[in-house]
Amino acid sequence: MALLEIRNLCFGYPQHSVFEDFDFSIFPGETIGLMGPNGAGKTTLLRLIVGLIKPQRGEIIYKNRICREEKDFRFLRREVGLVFQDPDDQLFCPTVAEDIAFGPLNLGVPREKIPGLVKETLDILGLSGFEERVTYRLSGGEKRLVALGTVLAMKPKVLLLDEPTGDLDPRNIERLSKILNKLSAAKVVVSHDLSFLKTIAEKIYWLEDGKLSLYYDVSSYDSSRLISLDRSIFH
Amino acid sequence: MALLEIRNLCFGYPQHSVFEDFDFSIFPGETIGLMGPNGAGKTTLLRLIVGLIKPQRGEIIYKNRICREEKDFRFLRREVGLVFQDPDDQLFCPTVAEDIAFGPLNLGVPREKIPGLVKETLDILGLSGFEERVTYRLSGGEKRLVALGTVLAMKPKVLLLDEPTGDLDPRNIERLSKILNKLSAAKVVVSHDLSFLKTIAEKIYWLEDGKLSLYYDVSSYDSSRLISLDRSIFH
Amino acid sequence: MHISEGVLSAPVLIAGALGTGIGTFIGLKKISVEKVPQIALLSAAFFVASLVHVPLGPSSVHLVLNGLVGILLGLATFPALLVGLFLQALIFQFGGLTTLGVNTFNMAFPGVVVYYLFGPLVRSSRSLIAGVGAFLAGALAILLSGILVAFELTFTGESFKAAAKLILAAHLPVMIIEGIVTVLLVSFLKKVRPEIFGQEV
Amino acid sequence: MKKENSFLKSCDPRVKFVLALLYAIIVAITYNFSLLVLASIFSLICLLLSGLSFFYYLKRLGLVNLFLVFVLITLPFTTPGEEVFKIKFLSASKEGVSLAFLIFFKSNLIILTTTALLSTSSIFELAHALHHLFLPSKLVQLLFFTFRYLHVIEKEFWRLKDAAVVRCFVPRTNLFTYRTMAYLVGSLIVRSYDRSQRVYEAMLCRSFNGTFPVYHHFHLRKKDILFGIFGVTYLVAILILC
Ligand SMILES: Nc1ncnc2c1ncn2[C@@H]1O[C@H](COP(=O)(O)OP(=O)(O)OP(=O)(O)O)[C@@H](O)[C@H]1O
Ligand SMILES: Nc1ncnc2c1ncn2[C@@H]1O[C@H](COP(=O)(O)OP(=O)(O)OP(=O)(O)O)[C@@H](O)[C@H]1O
Ligand SMILES: [Mg+2]
Ligand SMILES: [Mg+2]
Repeated sequence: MALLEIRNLCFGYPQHSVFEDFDFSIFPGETIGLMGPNGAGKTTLLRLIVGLIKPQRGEIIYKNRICREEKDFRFLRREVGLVFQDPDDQLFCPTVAEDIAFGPLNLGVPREKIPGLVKETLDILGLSGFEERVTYRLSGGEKRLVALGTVLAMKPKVLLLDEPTGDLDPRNIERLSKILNKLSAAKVVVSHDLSFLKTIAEKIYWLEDGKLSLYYDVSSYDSSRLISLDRSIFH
Repeated sequence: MALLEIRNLCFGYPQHSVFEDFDFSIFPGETIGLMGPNGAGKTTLLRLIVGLIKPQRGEIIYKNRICREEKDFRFLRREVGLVFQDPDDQLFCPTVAEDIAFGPLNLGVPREKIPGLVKETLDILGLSGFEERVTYRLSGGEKRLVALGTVLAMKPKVLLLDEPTGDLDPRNIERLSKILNKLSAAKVVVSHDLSFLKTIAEKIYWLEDGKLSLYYDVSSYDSSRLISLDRSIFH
Repeated sequence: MHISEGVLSAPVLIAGALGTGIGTFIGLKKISVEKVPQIALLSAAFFVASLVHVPLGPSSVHLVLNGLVGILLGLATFPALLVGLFLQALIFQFGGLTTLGVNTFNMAFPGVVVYYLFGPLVRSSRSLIAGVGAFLAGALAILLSGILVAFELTFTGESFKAAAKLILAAHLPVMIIEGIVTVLLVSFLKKVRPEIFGQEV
Repeated sequence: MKKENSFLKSCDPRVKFVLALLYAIIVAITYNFSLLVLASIFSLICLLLSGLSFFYYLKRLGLVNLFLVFVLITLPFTTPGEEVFKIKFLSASKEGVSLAFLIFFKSNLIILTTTALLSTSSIFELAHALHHLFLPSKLVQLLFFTFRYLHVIEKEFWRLKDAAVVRCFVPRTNLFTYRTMAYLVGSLIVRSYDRSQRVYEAMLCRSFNGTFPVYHHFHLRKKDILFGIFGVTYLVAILILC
């Protein structure tokens, strides 16, 4: 049974429709890649899922609960974490430890458990000992990992990542994909980088004109087909 | 003879050395790609070239003129254009036309020639008719192209681009590489995207630990070597 | 709090415009050309921050932060706030053209006062002293603004006295919150980007 | 982007600004009802010429701020004079009620008219007009930059706020909330500060030498001049007559 499901979703900005009768679902533990041209609505979709913007019609169903009002989404956000495109948007606390503790504190995790949780999260990211570093002065790659950590600390069941490879160099991309592969949460990863998505996702979808089409499926992998697709996006 | 040359450059931020005895040169019309891990100093290098930060030692030589003081760099900046990573930093005027006109007006281009120049620049970018659009309401891809246009309008002899593909989708990247290939200026392009660099650059360098090494050379193209390099960055 | 159009008498409006004019003139002299983007961006940031609603019991108040603006910008506070308030008048109809002088003065003058009184304290390297300085700067700037508004109303006419008292009273809780938020903000900025305080404008 | 579908939208912003200022001053300082009635004729003409919808004005008036409310509810009770009604032991005077009404009337007239005159130009055009009206160029530059980056910074702020919301932040009256707010605003300030340095560098890279070049120039047309003369004459006339 789907963990998170979107049914008949309709959404548009004033004078500009983005989704019409859009359907989507994700199962526990599954990783889905999402590609598509600029302005296709990938970021919009992730923001709709966590209820930062509300659909004009249609349903977002998490664990069989239809989410409509802000209070439904508050429940959903405890278990569905969104990592923003720009880590600077996500990291607003002075130190790494405070930033990672922010989510768990909001969830009501007791204060004495926080330092352990922060340490555990940093260990997963390979950033042990970063607790007291000033977030703002971290390097681009470190910021991205910490941004992921702020969400991981909330132990999400579903992780939504918006272009996590941004300005990362190949080494940092590989590091990120290793971390992501270790996580058991279901994931939706938006990226323009096909080779990165292939290292983490079981299925990659293409979003365009408000429609989703399967672009690559690890279970029915057919290299000749993939190469032709690879090319086609450069024409 | 080199158009722009860097000799024995030494530069460091407080408590952190970036370049030591660094050399680099670019010839008229040449396009150089520059890759390297996060924090290697790619952005720092471009900022050094246009004199936004001054080296602790060493020389930046443009057209045989050694640039040391601000007034030397003023001369250099008339012909060496830097396109920033974030287009919002670069587009500070209200409308597209004003933004593109800003540089030429500073260079003393006569007023009656400006509208023609703006139009010509927009035509090159495939953005004809965008004159009166408000810059902050453009889409991400359009912003990037206009940011490039603001520098192109100054008819630079050397163009420095800092991660121009940012969050662009494959289609926009292709559009950008077509535009760049049409330009006759020498170019230094910083990017993490090897396949993009291959479409525009004759030589691709790898910058790490303050050292530059040749990474890919179109004239001595050897596919087996490239593939092994390609792989190596994923390990 | 922005005074609306059509309330104050002509002498008060003229005095406010004069005060702001002089402050802006001096402030602009202190801003070199390369500082213009910096003042403008900070002014925009404070504009956005002033739209932030901070919960206070069942209701909410919005931040003013003229104390912190004063501490950061010194005399440049006048032009920075003048521009911000002019935009607020055009975009939201808060305040207006005739009250622009008075409203700017009410916010900027306390900012400058606080800059001279507590600037050195806030810039101190000892966090306790900086904290106390920041609280006083944030709170006092609001108190002074409130007193100026009340004074201007009373000067306009005796019958405005009750409104003046009410408005002054409304400033008191804001004062406490501004004090607290200014302390937290100063400690954040000192940790993250101490250079911001290094600049003398 | 410029829709010149009404007289005021195509009118020279310099003329509009001068008229708006003159109008606001005259109405603000008067206590004379008949002058206000004559002034409202001018307002009506502006509203009709503006081409803005009725709802647009309604929204603007809806923003009448807390300040006016404070003044309006106290004035009837604090102005001495003939009693008209009484709430418990507070008695409202006729003079007080009429003063409150006068202020309400003045305030709204000014809001409506300045909206009609100024909202029909973009803020960039107005800033440009101010440049021609002999405001110091540094102040105009400040206005330009502030407005240009207002949107960037506002979006930045909403994204930061979203980041807090996504991590289950719910504002309440407690220190944790105030601290979070301070962090959000602090992040905004730091980022604006750093951006200002990049923007200045971008200007340098485009050979900025201290003076901002002006791209567009306004052209006063006959109808702008006529409108300006009509407006000034009318406003001065009612000021002298009343
Ligand atoms: N706040 C907004 N108001 C109006 N339109 C918006 C807003 N945000 C996005 N849009 C528009 O909605 C469309 C979808 O935007 P979205 O950011 O979701 O695209 P995206 O797929 O994430 O693109 P990218 O690859 O560039 O990140 C775009 O056309 C965009 O211009
Ligand atoms: N203003 C600064 N003050 C101190 N250190 C800095 C400053 N700017 C950059 N650095 C440091 O200098 C090094 C080089 O930074 P630079 O931005 O040039 O790297 P980069 O190669 O452009 O990296 P990326 O691929 O992430 O853009 C980094 O370690 C960075 O942390
Ligand atoms: Mg997006
Ligand atoms: Mg860089």
